[in-house]
Amino acid sequence: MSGALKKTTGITGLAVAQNPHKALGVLYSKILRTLEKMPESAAYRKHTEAIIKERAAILQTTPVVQEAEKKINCGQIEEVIIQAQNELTLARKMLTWRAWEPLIKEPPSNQWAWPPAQPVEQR
Amino acid sequence: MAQPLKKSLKQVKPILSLDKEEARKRVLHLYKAWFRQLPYIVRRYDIPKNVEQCRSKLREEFTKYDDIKDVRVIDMMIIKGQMELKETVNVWKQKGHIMAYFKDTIEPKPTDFLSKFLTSKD
Amino acid sequence: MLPTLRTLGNGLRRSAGFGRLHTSAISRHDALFVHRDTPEDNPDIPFEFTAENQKRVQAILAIYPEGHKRGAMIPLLDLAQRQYGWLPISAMHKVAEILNLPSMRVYEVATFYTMFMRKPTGKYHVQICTTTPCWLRGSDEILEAIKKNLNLEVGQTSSDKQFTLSEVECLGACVNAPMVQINDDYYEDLTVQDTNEILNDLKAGKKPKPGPRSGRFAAEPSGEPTSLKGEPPAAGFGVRADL
Amino acid sequence: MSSFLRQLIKTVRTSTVKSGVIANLARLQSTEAVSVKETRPTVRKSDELARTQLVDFGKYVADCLPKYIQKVQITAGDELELLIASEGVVPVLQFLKDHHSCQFSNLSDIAGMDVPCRPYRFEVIYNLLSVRFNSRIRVKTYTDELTPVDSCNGIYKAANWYEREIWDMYGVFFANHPDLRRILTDYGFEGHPFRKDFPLSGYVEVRYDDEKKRVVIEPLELAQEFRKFELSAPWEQFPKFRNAPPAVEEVKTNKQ
Amino acid sequence: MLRTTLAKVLNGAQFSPKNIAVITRAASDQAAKKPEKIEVFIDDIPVKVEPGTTVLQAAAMVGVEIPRFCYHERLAVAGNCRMCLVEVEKSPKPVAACAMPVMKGWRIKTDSELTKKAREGIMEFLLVNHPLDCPICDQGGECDLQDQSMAFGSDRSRFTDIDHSGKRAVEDKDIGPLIKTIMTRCIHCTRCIRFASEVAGVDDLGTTGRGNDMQVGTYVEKMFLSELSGNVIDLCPVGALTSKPYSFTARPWEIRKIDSIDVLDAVGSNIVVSTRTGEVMRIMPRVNEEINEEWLSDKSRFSYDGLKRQRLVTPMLRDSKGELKPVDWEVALLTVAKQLKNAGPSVGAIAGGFADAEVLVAVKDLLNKLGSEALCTEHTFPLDGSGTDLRSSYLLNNKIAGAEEADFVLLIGTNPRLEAPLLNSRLRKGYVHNELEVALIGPKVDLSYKYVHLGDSPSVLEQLVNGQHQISKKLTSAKKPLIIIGSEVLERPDGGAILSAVQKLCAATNPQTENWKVLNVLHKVASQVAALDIGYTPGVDKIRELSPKILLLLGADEGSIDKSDLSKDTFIIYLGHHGDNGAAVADAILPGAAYTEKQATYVNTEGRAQQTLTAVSPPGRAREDWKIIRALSEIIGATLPYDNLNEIRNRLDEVAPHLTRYGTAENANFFKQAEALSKSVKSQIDKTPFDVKLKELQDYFMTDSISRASPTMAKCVQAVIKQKQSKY
Repeated sequence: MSGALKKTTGITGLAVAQNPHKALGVLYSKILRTLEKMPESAAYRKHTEAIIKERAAILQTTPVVQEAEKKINCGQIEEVIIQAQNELTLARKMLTWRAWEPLIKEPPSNQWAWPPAQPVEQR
Repeated sequence: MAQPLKKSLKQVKPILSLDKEEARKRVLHLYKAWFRQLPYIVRRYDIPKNVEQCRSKLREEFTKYDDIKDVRVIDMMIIKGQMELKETVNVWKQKGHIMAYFKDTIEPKPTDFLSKFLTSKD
Repeated sequence: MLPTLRTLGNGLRRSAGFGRLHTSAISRHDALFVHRDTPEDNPDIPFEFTAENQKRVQAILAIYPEGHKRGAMIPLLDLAQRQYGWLPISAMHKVAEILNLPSMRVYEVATFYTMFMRKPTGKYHVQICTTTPCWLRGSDEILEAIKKNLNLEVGQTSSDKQFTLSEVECLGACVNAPMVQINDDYYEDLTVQDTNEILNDLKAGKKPKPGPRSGRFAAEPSGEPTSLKGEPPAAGFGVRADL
Repeated sequence: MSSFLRQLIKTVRTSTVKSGVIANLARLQSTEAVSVKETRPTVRKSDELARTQLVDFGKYVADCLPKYIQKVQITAGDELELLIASEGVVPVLQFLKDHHSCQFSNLSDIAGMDVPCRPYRFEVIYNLLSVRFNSRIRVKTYTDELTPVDSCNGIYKAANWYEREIWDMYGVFFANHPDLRRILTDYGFEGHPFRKDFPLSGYVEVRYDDEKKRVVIEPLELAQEFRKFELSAPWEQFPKFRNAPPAVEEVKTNKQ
Repeated sequence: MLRTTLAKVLNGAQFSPKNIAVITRAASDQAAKKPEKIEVFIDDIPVKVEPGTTVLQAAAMVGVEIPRFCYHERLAVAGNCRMCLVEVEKSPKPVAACAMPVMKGWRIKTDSELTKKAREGIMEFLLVNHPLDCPICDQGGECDLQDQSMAFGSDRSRFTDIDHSGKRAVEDKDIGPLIKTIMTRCIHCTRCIRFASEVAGVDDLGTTGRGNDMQVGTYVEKMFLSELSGNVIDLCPVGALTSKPYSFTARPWEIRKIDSIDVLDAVGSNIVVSTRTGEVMRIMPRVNEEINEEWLSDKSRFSYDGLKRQRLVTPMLRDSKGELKPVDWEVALLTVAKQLKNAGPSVGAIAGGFADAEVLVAVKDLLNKLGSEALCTEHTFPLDGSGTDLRSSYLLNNKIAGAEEADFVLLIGTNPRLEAPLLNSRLRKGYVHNELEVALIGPKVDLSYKYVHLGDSPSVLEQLVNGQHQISKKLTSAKKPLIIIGSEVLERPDGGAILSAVQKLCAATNPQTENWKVLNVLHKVASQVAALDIGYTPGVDKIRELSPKILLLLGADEGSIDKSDLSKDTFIIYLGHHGDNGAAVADAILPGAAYTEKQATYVNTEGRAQQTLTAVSPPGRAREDWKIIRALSEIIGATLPYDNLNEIRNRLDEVAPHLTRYGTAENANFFKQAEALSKSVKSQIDKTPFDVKLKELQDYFMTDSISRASPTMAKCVQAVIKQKQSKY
């Protein structure tokens, strides 16, 4: 495997992944499973599923790590793994936040007005 | 203004305490914490006050705000009080900071007309 | 005129390298627009209209209706200038006094018009036109001739107070270019020789005959007429038949 | 020259004030205004491509987090801003940090702002940088003196001191902050100096007392006149003739 | 001259811009009769206006301001700066808004491309010859040219004169010690010229030359000296005319502006005091249509440097050697209190011209507590007849603004031009725009307009009262007659008889307007009306009679009383702010505050209460006047019942409620009763001719302790004298 030839990622604290395909496969399926718990209509689910599935497809079709990196075009494979890990934690948190729900709170009127609206005297 | 009415009805996010009672407990807790630390503070900072004087000052500082009823305001003051306690106990402060509570160098402003007239223009 | 053009030309040439876009005209006026007391011109020198001119003053004032007497200012200033040869400050004061106006109002008018001479001027005021038509017809030579003859530069007055030379813009006699105006008279169609003749006559106290020097009577074509030779056509000439 | 500059600043300021009044109108016109090609050399040229990308990205984030994002806007032509409720600080920042197409891994700054006339007087502003996509985003939320904002220390370690600074300067309380205490002011200092109602001169002055051999803190007494500049010009009555482009353009999100 | 032309225009051509150019009250009266308004559209906003309204005025009605340099509301329209060019639909060229009357249905576009381009072009032309010396220009920061070039000018320059050969340069003129000229900066708006000839009535400024060489100036070496000359500084839209005393001292953005009231004459002009770091930097007028419009007299504007000189900064006591020695407040107050206690009720007070209502009432209360009634003002006023009991007999009843409406004015023993320059400017306005006729009894003076001089003999007045004078008919037939009597003639021993004669004369007139008040008294000092309102006795005769053991001088510096008038052991206390005549004779000096240093009430000659505000703090150990009295009262043991300004204002309110109704002039009534009372006056008018102190301009500048201490005012006097010797 070409990964064996790679000595370092050049990034401090980021070790060379031994079996990136497998690691990613696991992560991606975990992400997908988490996403499935969200409603179909959630934009986050749709967008993330699209990204994950695209990357998973690339990985499946390209066994060579360098080529997969090129196709994914999002840094080294080790970084892609980190991204997937991040996405997984995010997806799990999103589930608890239920972030697809409608707006939790409307801003008070004029809260975002710039220049600030002067308060109207009420007596 | 219609604002105060609205505010009283508004659901607000609590800071620490959920109700008055809890806030009261926290205040007492903070007071006790300060009270216990006073002897050490007096010793460590080498201030020209004895523990008794410090205690009355402590009491004064707390009773100064005894008309505050809003739980969140009380919470905010507790937070600041705790921070202050920490600064004091850890000796991050210096003697001057502790003595600032006593305001011993501040001369009271004249209140009657004549002494005001003689000391300053306004 | 020409010097101005020349400076402009120089300016353009100089500035070409800098890519200069524009600049205001360089102020080179020969007149000062503030008054300076001089021995010849100060408010202590008395000015009074002569008895004859007093009558003229009354006649001039009579033209203007009550309340609009200030309209007489220019004629009165002109009268004063004719009487005195030029317009001293005391003459302006006199006019202001006659018209019952603040003297500033008279100063304003007197400084506005270039034909009010606020500096001592010679008996003969030689004004040479150097505007384009005269220039094309050789006013430069005429000017040179006058300078040489009178030994004066433009703007100067001869020491005997006889002649003042000034360069002026178009005097409206372009058909008879080049020309000079000496006091009220136009001398037109000049050559260098004519110019010298006129000036010498004046010096000798004679008054040369004003008008064209080329033998023309006025502004008619020199020699034969070249156009409009036939009879003028009758009424209806060139009108559409159906009208 | 300085006066000119000052007036210029003033000019810009007032123009925004007026444009705000007709904000709706300005927004409608803004598409037109952008389509006119800017030829003036003194004006920063707008990059249409970058702008559309930002607009798209704003819509994308608003799509993904409909629960928290109140408003998306572009300021100064090419800066994307997300305006959120204070409850959404952690989710939004977490999303922006961890999502595949965001990766704003760097918190460059947290700023505070005090606008006393608003119902929630403070704004907390997070400036994020995505190294991966070479892009910046700004997240703004609001709070008041008593409403705690969730600390984002768990997401960005950089937030620790920034939040301490805002606590110190504005008195905005950050819930779940591991070490919330003063960072700039002196121990025992009372008040939050960046609040608009805090006087520029402060309330107390500090000096060394030779008699007491210590530093004493006393109420402020200015020996000199406090310098104040008056910058209004008599021609401020001509706001109509200032035609600066609107500072803020709202991005329409799907839910609207 | 000016008058006839303008009058013609006013009566004649309706569409001439000049008939609405100057705001006169008469014009507004006429407007009511005018028919049909015409509708025009300013930026598509419809507005109905009177025929003859200019485009600029119509635009102002809908809140659209059009930039301008030469146009000024109070001056005739010149239309020469072209900055107000606007586009009018279907007009081939842009139109000068200030001079063009609107026509029916015009659509005016004040921010179209054409308008903007026109403005940019004008700005560029103006700036071609304007020096780039804004950093060293005193106008910088409050300059119309600067502001408008920011707002309307182009954002870049095509002027690339790197070798500095091109800009026009004009030599500076010396037009006196008040106005600094840098004529190169002039943009030829001619505002100063129009002001000088229309308002000031001094036709010394004009334009000379033409075209690029045109310059504004005096042509001859002459100074522009007038009692109103300082106003051209405010009018100048650029830095061509700036204040000489203020030059290079402060920048407009670093100064603080405090609204206040001028007290150097009895007009009570509204002013803005500009201060920086506890120092008065300059004084400028504040618009008040009722009093000073937007003008200010030179003494009020420039004598502020007198506030920094000759000041009393510490209490002083005369020691055994007869020298004044500075002491502490404690010592001074104790000494004075001891004297007061010993004296018992034998105490008197004389109020000078700068005493404010607060100190007047405090002194009155104190002396009354001590059992004394000897409260006098320095300037006397007849007590017989209606005397000072009825306000109508000592006020300028018809108000200052009312003066311009009059059609006949009889001035008696006054020179309003120097005693109240802003009242005189109203009279001149009436004269120029309103066919006002003026007659004067008194010395012949230059009033800046024509008037009938009736001689200075009091017999003229008697003839008038009897209706035998040639001008009597005019007076009785006038629709709006005014009689303005100077306070100075009333100070004569026969003042009572004069006042009574004038009251009779007033009763003989037939004003056609309701509430028209014929009798008007013009005071010379700011404190007089308040003092009379509070109940001071005018004149110092009472003090002479009583010869009290203690005499309190409230800034009484005019030398109305001498040491020889008093008994030898009289202890004189001087309470005031300047080391002038009063302080010289005093045994104890208590330093008070000048009008810029206290919040105090003054009542002007119309009876209008106004208050000054504290712009700077009193120098050294000086204190606010009423506080000194209050402190003194406490030490004597007769504590006055007020500790702060509010409390003393309440006391003022008790004494005379109108004293605290700031800004409004309380109308005086009881003219009939006053006249009836005046009939009781039996004394005869003296034969001595009427006289006024201020006859010529050099008398005007130094009249009181502040202006006497002012070096600028001294320079003005010298300048006037120098000008007198000049041939022009």
